[in-house]
Amino acid sequence: MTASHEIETRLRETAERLLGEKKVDLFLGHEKASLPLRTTPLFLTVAADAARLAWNPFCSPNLAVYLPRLFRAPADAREAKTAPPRPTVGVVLKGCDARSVVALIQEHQLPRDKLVLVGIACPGMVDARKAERVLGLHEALGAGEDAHGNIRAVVEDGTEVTLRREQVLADVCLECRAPTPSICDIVLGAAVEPREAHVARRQAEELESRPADARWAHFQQMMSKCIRCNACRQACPMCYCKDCLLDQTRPRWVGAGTDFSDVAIYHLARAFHMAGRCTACGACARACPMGLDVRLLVRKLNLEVEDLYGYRPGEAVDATPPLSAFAMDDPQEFLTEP
Amino acid sequence: MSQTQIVPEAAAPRTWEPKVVAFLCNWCSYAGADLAGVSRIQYPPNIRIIRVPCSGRINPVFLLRALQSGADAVLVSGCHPGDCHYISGNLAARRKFTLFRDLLKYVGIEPERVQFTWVSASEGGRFASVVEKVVEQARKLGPNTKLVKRA
Amino acid sequence: MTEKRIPQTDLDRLLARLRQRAAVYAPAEDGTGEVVLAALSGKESVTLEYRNFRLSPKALVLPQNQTLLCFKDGQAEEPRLPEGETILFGVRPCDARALLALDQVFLNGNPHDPYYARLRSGATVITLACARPMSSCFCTSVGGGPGDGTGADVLAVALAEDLLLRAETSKGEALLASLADLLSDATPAAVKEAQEQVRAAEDPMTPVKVDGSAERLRQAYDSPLWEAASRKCLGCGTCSFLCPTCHCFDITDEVRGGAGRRVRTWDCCAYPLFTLHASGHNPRPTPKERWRQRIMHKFRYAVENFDRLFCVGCGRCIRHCPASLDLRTVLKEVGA
Amino acid sequence: MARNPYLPYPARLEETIVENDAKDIKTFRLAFDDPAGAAEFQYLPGQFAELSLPGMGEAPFGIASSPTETGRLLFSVKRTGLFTAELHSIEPGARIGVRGPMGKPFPWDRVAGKDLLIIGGGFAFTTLRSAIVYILDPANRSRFGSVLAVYGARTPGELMYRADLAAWQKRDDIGVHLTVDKPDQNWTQHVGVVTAVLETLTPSARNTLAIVCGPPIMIKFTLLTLSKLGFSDDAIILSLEMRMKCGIGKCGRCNIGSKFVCTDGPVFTREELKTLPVEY
Repeated sequence: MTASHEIETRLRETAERLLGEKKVDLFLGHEKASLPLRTTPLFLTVAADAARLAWNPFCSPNLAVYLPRLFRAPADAREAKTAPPRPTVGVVLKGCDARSVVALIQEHQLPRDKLVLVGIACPGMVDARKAERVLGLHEALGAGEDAHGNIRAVVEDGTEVTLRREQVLADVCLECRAPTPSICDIVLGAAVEPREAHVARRQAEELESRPADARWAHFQQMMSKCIRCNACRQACPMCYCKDCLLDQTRPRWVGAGTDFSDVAIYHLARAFHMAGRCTACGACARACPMGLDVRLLVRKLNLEVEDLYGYRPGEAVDATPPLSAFAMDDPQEFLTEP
Repeated sequence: MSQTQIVPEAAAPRTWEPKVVAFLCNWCSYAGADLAGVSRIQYPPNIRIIRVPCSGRINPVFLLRALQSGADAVLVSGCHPGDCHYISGNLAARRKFTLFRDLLKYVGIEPERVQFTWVSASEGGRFASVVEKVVEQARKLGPNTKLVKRA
Repeated sequence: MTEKRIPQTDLDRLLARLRQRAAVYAPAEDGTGEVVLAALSGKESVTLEYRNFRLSPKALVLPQNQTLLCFKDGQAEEPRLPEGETILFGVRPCDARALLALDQVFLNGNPHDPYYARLRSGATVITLACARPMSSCFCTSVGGGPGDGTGADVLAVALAEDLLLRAETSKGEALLASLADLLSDATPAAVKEAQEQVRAAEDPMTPVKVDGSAERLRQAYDSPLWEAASRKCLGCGTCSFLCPTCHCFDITDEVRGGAGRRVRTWDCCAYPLFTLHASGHNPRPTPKERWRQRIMHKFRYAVENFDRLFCVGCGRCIRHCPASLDLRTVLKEVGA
Repeated sequence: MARNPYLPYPARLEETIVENDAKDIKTFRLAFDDPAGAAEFQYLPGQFAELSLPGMGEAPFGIASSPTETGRLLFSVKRTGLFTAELHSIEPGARIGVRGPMGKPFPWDRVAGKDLLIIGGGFAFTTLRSAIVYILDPANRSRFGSVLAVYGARTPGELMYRADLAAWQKRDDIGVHLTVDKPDQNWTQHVGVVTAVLETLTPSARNTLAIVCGPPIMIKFTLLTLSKLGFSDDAIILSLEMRMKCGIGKCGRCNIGSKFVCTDGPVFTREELKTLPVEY
């Protein structure tokens, strides 16, 4: 594992060069946020600002979410004529972010030739909420990484608390099967070993082993905290539809409030739309202000997709997503026969 | 489908009869249902038919919406593989429905509440027996309580 | 006004007593390790060890879903208004202060909102002063403070052993009078201890300059900073839904066969549909206009209309923003 | 106790009148179920109301009738979205709720004693019809000076209220100029945009207020012409449209800066609008 600060230095040099040599018009990375344990997305256009770029255990935002909108053609034909030419964009990608970019290219949302992909082999990112839970009533006023990759947090009275990295990594990182980005133009840092890929399967099997009513109770208990703020959808790089079915009013498919049937349909529909498309970046769970692990359903669907159609999202730009394809002999045992 | 055309409220349990919303593709299954009627084949009257151009047109949200609006089960029927009027709409639908059924099962909704089948324009008898089976299973399951929205 | 005191060991007795007259909401652990403002049934163990709740208490006066009308055979009828009284114990000063902003919208001016009015008039607020604000807190910059009693009927301060109680309104006075047998007069030393605690809490808070924000934001309306700040915005509703003063709502009908209801639900100005006309025209077409609207509403329009900031400095929008956007940064940039 | 502001007055659809050749604009004549409701619903031209259909929600529309037309409550609606499509499909006798009146009317106190220039375009003539009928009422006419109206549409078939227009053109206490972009063979009146007509008529700005309602592009050019004619910003009155829900200044979506279109508008002078952000 290459030390974060080394990568950070090389990242800054890379961005400075790309912007300075006009290889990119815009460079997307992470920057120190106003609160510790977090970073905030940075849109760089000037080489001199490259020193603002950060690479540390808090770079969890998936920057792929910002890319499709940079390349979206204006809906109005007249506007399209006067629209500026499409920019060339450099972007920092972790393993999961790179999978999102692959999937977006597959779905024709991104032009590969307008992207300079700077991949960083990712040792996993800290879940700020997990860290805050560990700190309890204390608040981190500053946070960093020690030589072993553990997290040092400075709390109110100046005391330094060390949090074991594994203890505060995001759940999604603990099951990352491809932490090293695949399709990048530039890769920083030595490759990182894949994680425990079977966690998702074990958890799904555990839930499946329970009776139907217990499964429903679990789903209900978890999702009844949902406040329908749409953060999970908005944070998802694969949710780029201009008009979401769940927002439509002619007709309205899902009620606007927090009646549980509406909440359930919202999450079922969202998960279903992600089946075979979700690149397991965890942006949805990270965005949820209620701290719900909204990955629950789509993780299961992705396992099904893998088992039935042998497909894993975000691995190859030339693969056809399974729900855009079919085979004459696809399984159909579930059909109702008279 | 306009918002006002929604299945009426569930009746009292004593007189409860399952309500099944069937989404039938225009080219095969709807014609199959028509044939069942023309041939005077008896089947349970618990079914409400919505005609769609192709089983591939159905977004699973339609099925969720039907269940939320008080349907006790939904049935989707399209052309047999190879017979789709649009070549492959039913094959794309087959993948969707495979996953959708698994999803519902995973959260604890009885998979028998959403059923899928193929019925051709010449299979009036098959249509009637599928409906009979779906209604029978819905009756066994009892009223849909999990997804239905209470006023 | 005299301060009263009750030993913290008697807190359960106090709450049990309050439960005899009203539905009581108080800080309690929710089973996942998080302290929430929970409806007490008597089984919960109430705690005073928390910074602030994830959700503001606004839902108790402005529920996320509220029936405005019932329909029967296509006829609209008024729904029955909720009955009974509520006591909100342990609300933080910022959130109590926010209630006054909501009052301004729903009660002051004509016509007033009967649904809000009913819940609000039935609510008694017992604020608990903050001993340890967080780094995202900036209440002192927007007129409040960790010991601010604005919006409270009773202000409580948790001392080492006692809970100090001071009535802030006549409603609060009546409440304390009804509990007289549980309370005793606070000593001057206790009052002093409370004052020192509040001062100590204020100290570490970094000030954000908001005075004159209305005028400065007026001048900054066309500033390029809106474009820059909103680029990160994902357009989710986290900030609005967690905000104790955000109150914009949607109205939708849920009707089956002529029967059903008209419901109001929380809405958010970050959503493109919020202002989309039926014709397809949208007066706030991009995140830039929408993000600007949110800041302008809180720090300029509300000041122009009500002479009040619609921000109480609770910091929820900062802490929970998935893109870590910080409105303090923007306020700093406009010099507001 | 004050009436619940979210509760509509129950009414019924009495009659539907198709206004244009495209048949996508209809005028709906409503009658309140309860005479008390009718008595409480006191409005002036320029105000609007929310129409309500159970299950379809509500939408705001300018009131097209004049309070002087006792017993006639008119709304002219173009079929655009979900609600308006449903409204266009209901039959006389159907129930409909009316919530209002809402917003500020045209500034009738200021208009008194002045000459009036009324400029309308396309389907935005509804509250202007209300205003003209109000002014021409024998009880009101003497309060105002001369009245000149210019109304333009794309084709003759798109002009609304054709019977009213014909009747007004026969009167000598109002000048009514109609213009179309694309005339048909029977058209004998002006051809061209309203600004062209204004430039030939050159109405005086002296002691005159102008009320302008129309599509954004018409407004834009009309304002330029009016300035050229010497109309001050304070003498130009406009009416805005905005997505609305509550109509009573609470739901927070129809604001332009610190003003709410539902309660501070929909009628604004150009001078007032110049102080507001261009978010409309």
